[in-house]
Amino acid sequence: MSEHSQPKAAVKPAFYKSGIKPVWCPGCGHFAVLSALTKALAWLELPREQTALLSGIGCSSRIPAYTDLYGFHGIHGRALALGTGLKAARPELTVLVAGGDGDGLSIGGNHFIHACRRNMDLTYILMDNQVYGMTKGQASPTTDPNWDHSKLTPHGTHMQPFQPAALALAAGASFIARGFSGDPAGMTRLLVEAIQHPGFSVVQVLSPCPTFRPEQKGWKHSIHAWDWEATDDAVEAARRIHADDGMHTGIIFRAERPVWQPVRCQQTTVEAIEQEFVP
Amino acid sequence: MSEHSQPKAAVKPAFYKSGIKPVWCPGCGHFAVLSALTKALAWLELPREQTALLSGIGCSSRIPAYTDLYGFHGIHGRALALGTGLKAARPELTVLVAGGDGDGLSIGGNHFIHACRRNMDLTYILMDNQVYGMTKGQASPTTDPNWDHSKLTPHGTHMQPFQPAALALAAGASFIARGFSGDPAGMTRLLVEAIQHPGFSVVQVLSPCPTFRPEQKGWKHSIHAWDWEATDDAVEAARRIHADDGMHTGIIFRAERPVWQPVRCQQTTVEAIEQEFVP
Amino acid sequence: MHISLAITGAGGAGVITAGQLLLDLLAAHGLYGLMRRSYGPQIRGGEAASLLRVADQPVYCLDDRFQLMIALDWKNVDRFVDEIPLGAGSLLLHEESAGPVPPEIQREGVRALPVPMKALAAQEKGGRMNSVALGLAARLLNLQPEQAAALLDKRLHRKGEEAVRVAQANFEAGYHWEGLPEPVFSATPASTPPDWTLTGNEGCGLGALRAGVRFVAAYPITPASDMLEWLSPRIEQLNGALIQAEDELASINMAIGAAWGGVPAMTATSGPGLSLMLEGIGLAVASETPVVVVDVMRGGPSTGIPTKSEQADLDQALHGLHGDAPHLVLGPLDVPDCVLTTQWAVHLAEQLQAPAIVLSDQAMGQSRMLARKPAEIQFIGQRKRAESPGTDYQRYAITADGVSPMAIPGTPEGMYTADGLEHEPGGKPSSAALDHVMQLDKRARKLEQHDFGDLWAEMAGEGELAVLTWGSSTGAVREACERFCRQGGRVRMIALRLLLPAQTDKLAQALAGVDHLLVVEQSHSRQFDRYLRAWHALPVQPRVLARPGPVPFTPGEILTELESMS
Amino acid sequence: MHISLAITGAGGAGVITAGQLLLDLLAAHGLYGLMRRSYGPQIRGGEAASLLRVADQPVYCLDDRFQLMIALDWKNVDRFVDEIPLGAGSLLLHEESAGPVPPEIQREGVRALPVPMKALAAQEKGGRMNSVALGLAARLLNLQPEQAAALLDKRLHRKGEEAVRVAQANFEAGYHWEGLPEPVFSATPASTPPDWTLTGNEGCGLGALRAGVRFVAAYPITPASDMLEWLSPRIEQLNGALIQAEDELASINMAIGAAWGGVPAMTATSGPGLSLMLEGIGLAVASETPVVVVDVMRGGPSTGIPTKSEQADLDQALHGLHGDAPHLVLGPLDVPDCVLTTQWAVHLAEQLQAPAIVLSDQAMGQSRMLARKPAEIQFIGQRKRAESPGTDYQRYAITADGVSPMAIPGTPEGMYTADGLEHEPGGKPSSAALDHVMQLDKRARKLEQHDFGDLWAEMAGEGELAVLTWGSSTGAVREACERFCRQGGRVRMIALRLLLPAQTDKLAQALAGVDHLLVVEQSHSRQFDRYLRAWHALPVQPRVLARPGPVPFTPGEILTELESMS
Ligand SMILES: Cc1ncc(C[n+]2csc(CCOP(=O)(O)OP(=O)(O)O)c2C)c(N)n1
Ligand SMILES: Cc1ncc(C[n+]2csc(CCOP(=O)(O)OP(=O)(O)O)c2C)c(N)n1
Ligand code: SF4
Ligand code: SF4
Ligand SMILES: [Mg+2]
Ligand SMILES: [Mg+2]
Repeated sequence: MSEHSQPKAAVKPAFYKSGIKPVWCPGCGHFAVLSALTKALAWLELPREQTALLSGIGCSSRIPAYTDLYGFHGIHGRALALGTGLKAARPELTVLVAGGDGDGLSIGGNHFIHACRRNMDLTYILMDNQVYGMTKGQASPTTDPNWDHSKLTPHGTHMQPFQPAALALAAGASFIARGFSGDPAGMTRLLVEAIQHPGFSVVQVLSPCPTFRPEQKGWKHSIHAWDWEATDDAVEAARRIHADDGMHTGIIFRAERPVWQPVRCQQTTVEAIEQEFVP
Repeated sequence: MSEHSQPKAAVKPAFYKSGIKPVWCPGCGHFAVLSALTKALAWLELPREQTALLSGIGCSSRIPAYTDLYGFHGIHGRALALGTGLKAARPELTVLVAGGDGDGLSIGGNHFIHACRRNMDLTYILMDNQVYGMTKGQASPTTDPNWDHSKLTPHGTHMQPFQPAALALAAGASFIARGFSGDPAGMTRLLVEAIQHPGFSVVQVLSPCPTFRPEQKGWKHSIHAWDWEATDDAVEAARRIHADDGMHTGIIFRAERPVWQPVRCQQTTVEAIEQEFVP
Repeated sequence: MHISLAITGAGGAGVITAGQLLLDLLAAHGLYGLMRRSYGPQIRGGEAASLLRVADQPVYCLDDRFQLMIALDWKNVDRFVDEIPLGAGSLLLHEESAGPVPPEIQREGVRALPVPMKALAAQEKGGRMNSVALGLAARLLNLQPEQAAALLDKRLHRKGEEAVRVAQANFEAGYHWEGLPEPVFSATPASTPPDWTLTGNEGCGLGALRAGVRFVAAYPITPASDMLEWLSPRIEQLNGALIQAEDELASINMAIGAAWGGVPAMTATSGPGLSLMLEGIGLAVASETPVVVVDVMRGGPSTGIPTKSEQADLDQALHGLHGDAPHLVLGPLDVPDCVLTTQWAVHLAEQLQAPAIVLSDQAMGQSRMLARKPAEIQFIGQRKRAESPGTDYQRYAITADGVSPMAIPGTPEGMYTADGLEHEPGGKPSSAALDHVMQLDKRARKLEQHDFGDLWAEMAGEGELAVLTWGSSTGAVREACERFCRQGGRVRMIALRLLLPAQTDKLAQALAGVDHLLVVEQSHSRQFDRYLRAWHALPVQPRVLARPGPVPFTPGEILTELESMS
Repeated sequence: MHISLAITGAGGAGVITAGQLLLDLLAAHGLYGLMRRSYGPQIRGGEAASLLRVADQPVYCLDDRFQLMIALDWKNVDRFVDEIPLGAGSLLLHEESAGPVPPEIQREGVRALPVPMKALAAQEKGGRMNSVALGLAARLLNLQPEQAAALLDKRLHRKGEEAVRVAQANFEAGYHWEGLPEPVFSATPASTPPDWTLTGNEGCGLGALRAGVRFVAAYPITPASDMLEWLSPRIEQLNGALIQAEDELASINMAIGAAWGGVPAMTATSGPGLSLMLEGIGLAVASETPVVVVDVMRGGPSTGIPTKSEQADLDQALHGLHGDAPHLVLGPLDVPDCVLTTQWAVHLAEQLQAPAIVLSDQAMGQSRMLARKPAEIQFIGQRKRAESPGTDYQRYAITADGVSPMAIPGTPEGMYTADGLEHEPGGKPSSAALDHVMQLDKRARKLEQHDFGDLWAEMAGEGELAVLTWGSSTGAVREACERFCRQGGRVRMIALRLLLPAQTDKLAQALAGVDHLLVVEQSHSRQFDRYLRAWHALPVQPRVLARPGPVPFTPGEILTELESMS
């Protein structure tokens, strides 16, 4: 699959970028996510107007405006609900949803697990920097319990962080992967596979926040690719996630599960329904 | 542990009951949960005024008023947040939280996973009838995908139900058990152990709704106790939950994990803090 | 010509079924009727009451007194005392074996008549008292027993022949019970008989479908759930979809997502759910996405009284959003008006790219009425679309009418990012004062400058005395005004269907010359009165008849106010 | 005696630090000052501005014009044009190497003076322009360089000796730069100099602690986060706790849980979070649980303008709850008043067993002020407790003042179930009309009948002309009125601190005899004006000066209105 990282000649990644300059800090991992996403779109040659990118609130969630897709920068935590409604109403569109660890796992945690369970054909890009960047550096649900640099939790949170992959698996997602923004080629590959996967795909991207988590610059040394293929066995996936240090990248789990989409047909008319009101 | 089902002589379960007549339908499983809970309280000889029972909204969530504890019948889905605030402010109280599958896993799903992660010393009784009873019979997140008796989802949900145990495990709960309201003695035992466990205990109780799920009367035939001891190995627990048909009862997982409680001390005074404002 | 009757009984006694069958029977006789259901708090097996009114013309509210009550037992009947006012001359049939009339029920001048309903039912194996009660009622209302037989056959068909036979025999036993006095009503069919039977919740559902709503996301809540349950199997056959969401936060955002995708979308809820949707509705305001939220109000605050009616979510619907967030608020005036008002709301939301809140309530939503088919109105959501946007496309362009053409995903070249952050016309986030003011102006302007025509209110009558009301209180107000006029009084009735944007000039004009004003609303804190003060210029200080639920207003008490004011 | 100055620069240039140091320096000179921070949308590295006002008495608002601006560069400086009005005679010092003054900045009569700040800073290795700017400012304001040296030592101590030395040298270079004109201000210490420095957010935090709040649950949001960050390390040392919740739904419910447990509790948020808390606040109303919610308002609607100020959540705070849900709404009038008002809010919430919403805003919350220490007021939350309840204890007993003694978990015999469902006095759910009305009455009565004393408003002046305002607009209104009086005008100023329950009679009395009325508020849709109409009886039709954020009102523009009205 390594060819995924190289877009085909026909469409250039820049085609998917808007001219708007990101508000992101220099060195922010989110830049690389944006770039990998546009590469993946180019590789897939997705028509821009048939692709939608929806998000919540956070530095990460600013991403739609930096693409030249149909974008919706919604409210904090509700991006997956927006995306679910859009996909249900317009099944022919490619619907991508993006956001941060705070947006997706703190305030948005309920929609996250329910989206996993529903297993619609959506791709969710969880830009995980283990911090709330936009609100200037508080702990998120993926933050290390001992990180004590937030004034809000000056002794650290003392709580086990969520493993997004474990939650996604338990909640029923059918495609679960982890990428690293410092490995753009690998991330592009994952995004291509995630978008191609029929069903709900979760791609957790470790995307450093140099401003509030400068130590994440060290991630590039601790990241390593999994040396096994994606499994479709949930117990095996649980075993691997549990044994993992959270720093492995690659596809963790991929299974064929029924993809949900509302049942619909054109079988009646409003006039016919009105007949029911005749006593 | 079988002695748990027999309360000691000193305190009678009735001591923990209020005189209020439940609104529940005849045959509702929730009656047995109430009874098992009062038995467990009697066995533990918990002082009534030191015990609080908080809930959300649903038939199940009506339970506090039927006990003679300090009760709070809150709003739909937020019982665990109420309980978390109470426990953080009043750590010496025994804090129990109860609610239904709709309350706890649909609207309240986010608080559920976050309570698991936080691992405070709370006991959560999830009265699971795989339906919204109070609103007259809609599918819940634990409903079988093919149950098509709700007018709201007339073809069934076509979605994989949540396994509450799997979610709780992935989210970090330190005690996970499943009981059945048709087995009051077993349920009492589980509740005693859950309340005694330091940390967040989840007890999923299969509690039939004869009104909207009359077929659940058959549960008494399909229920079976696990033939193994509780494990403290998360991967092993995941394996068991995955292989399970959702009808096994017993303690699934029990582990020692750091119990969270806010750090506090009496080290300063408001007057001393005010000194900081002097320029 | 009208009469009111109530059938009460414990859970399982089937009084709601009996009431519904009676309504069907009225329809078969060319009569009008209204049936309100009243329940206790139990999910099943709690006491219940069918509150009916029968007339030879459409009736929109219950009456001051009940002329007839049929009590199948006395289980918790005291719960209904407030809702079933009996008076001198009222006839009270009660099950003989249930013991004497409880003191709470007994009133001066009520004629109590014990009836062996249980015994009569028991003449048939599997017999039921509710069919006997239906027979008693039919006889006392002078309805044809043959029609009833046919109806029971139609309605109970799927339960099998034997069930039909037993019900028919029970009906006959009641109908022909020799202890009955003379009929209390004589049924003359209306000249234009009812051709529809519907509830307000069905009406809202239908109005939405008529207007083109093809996406609904919602979370069950009393008393809105039955609207959703009505919609679900139907919308999917119209190539639409209804999603049961995980909560109301998801519901509103799913609806916004679908609407942004170009499909007219709706959600329905009640107070607690509306509270959870407010942040989402604000997003619809700022991103200019049309969406309709129907709030079927129940008793508040908080969880309140879920099964009972009140008009107390008005404050929240009007002013519940943070920031300056102009939006639409409408309220249907009666059961059939639910169709029109919801249809109009969808139409306006789509046309003005703004969220619309429709305030129905339990009294309207769960009442069934025999009515005339609501007129077909050509309100189909017509969104101003950017069909061929071009490279200089600006989603939030400043236009004269404030409405900017919207590019729907799929439209080539129209790509933009919708935003809840303040933005410049192109959609790019901006915190500049000028951009902020320009967008705030345009979002306010598109609502304020729109011409809403005549539908903003229902008006009737003339005179220097006026009554102002809204929503489901309209039925009783309307009837009170009619009675007042029949007595020779002069009164103007104004019932507002459109609450926001406030039609200040139109209301001022409608009130020109008024020197006495009565405001009627079902809330404790005078929410409607405060709305009128805040948004309108009333010519005089009004007298306010404000009362919380659950007891509905009756025409008589409003009439008394009118009389005292003139 | 006052002067306004701004220091602007790109991200990392340290203009906020320079402003803060300047404020410290003013304090050391016995001078008063106010500093407002203004940011661009970037998280880091965006342009920023310190907007300062210096005076010999407390100042609560920025001025009409800035006499001095120091621009370290021109990066996106156009973003601040609205916020830094320069005028004839203003002095503009700008970095020489950054190029000519951009046209957006240049105004008639502005004296622009290029300064080689970069070069001056570079005289020291690791030197920084912001220290040079501080030196320039100190010189122009006639401040003592020795004080500055001591201050830099104190503030930069933890960065090491070398850093202190470099900063001091940079300061000196600026201070002694020979191109500087004569000082524009001469510093005479105030007779009662400031003894406190605080921001509004700190003030709210302190007020809460003073009143006994020992539990906070909250979710970060701009511009409330820094209140929480101030509270967290302090409350835990007072044996209290602050929990970072998973969202605002959890925050408010956690706070209610803690408060129900007997511990005075609070949460803080901004508009989007308040929207999510409304259902929970309604639960506090119905269950009669005291809880305080501080809303630090920002630009709306929806996500709006998170870093900028506006007074547009008023509607929501007043009327955002479903059902009839009486509660308290208060608004501090300026930075130090945040202490008093929050303390009072906690006190009232506890005393009246009701939720209180405190409306602060970004302008107040994030401004730092040199002030007098706010008076100690003995408002400690005193809840009416049921100490020995007895077996006939009724949690929601109907009492004369509407307040029912509350049994706190742990109290023997006091066990009851708090409920958001309507209930009878014992707490048992009830849907009876009478129980509903009794509880609605008592919950309204306890607020309406309470004697709130004199704190409900700040009043000054007299005359037939009056100005009504609230919240952070008060600063500019107060100053405008002072100027107007100095010019010989007569005006009454009334700034409401307590918005709900509305003090209708008191305001009517305060306005007695007024024949011209000006209403000043920072919202687009005239929310305060509508509140006044809805809840009060104004003697005259007011003129309304309503404008959305983010540009604050200046005393001058209000003065102009006053002049035109008299
Ligand atoms: C309802 C609501 N609550 C809080 C906020 C404030 N807020 C904005 S972004 C954010 C967290 C962002 O963190 P994350 O999603 O991890 O994104 P990042 O900035 O780290 O990329 C918060 C709490 C908000 N906008 N809305
Ligand atoms: C915010 C809000 N939304 C919806 C409701 C309506 N509601 C009440 S109970 C309930 C579901 C109850 O189901 P569950 O928790 O499974 O309890 P059960 O009745 O089955 O015991 C719902 C949807 C509500 N009260 N509040
Ligand atoms: S704060 Fe962190 S996450 Fe946000 S833009 Fe800066 S580096 Fe990126
Ligand atoms: S509806 Fe179901 S859950 Fe509710 S009380 Fe009846 S049987 Fe129990
Ligand atoms: Mg993050
Ligand atoms: Mg349930």
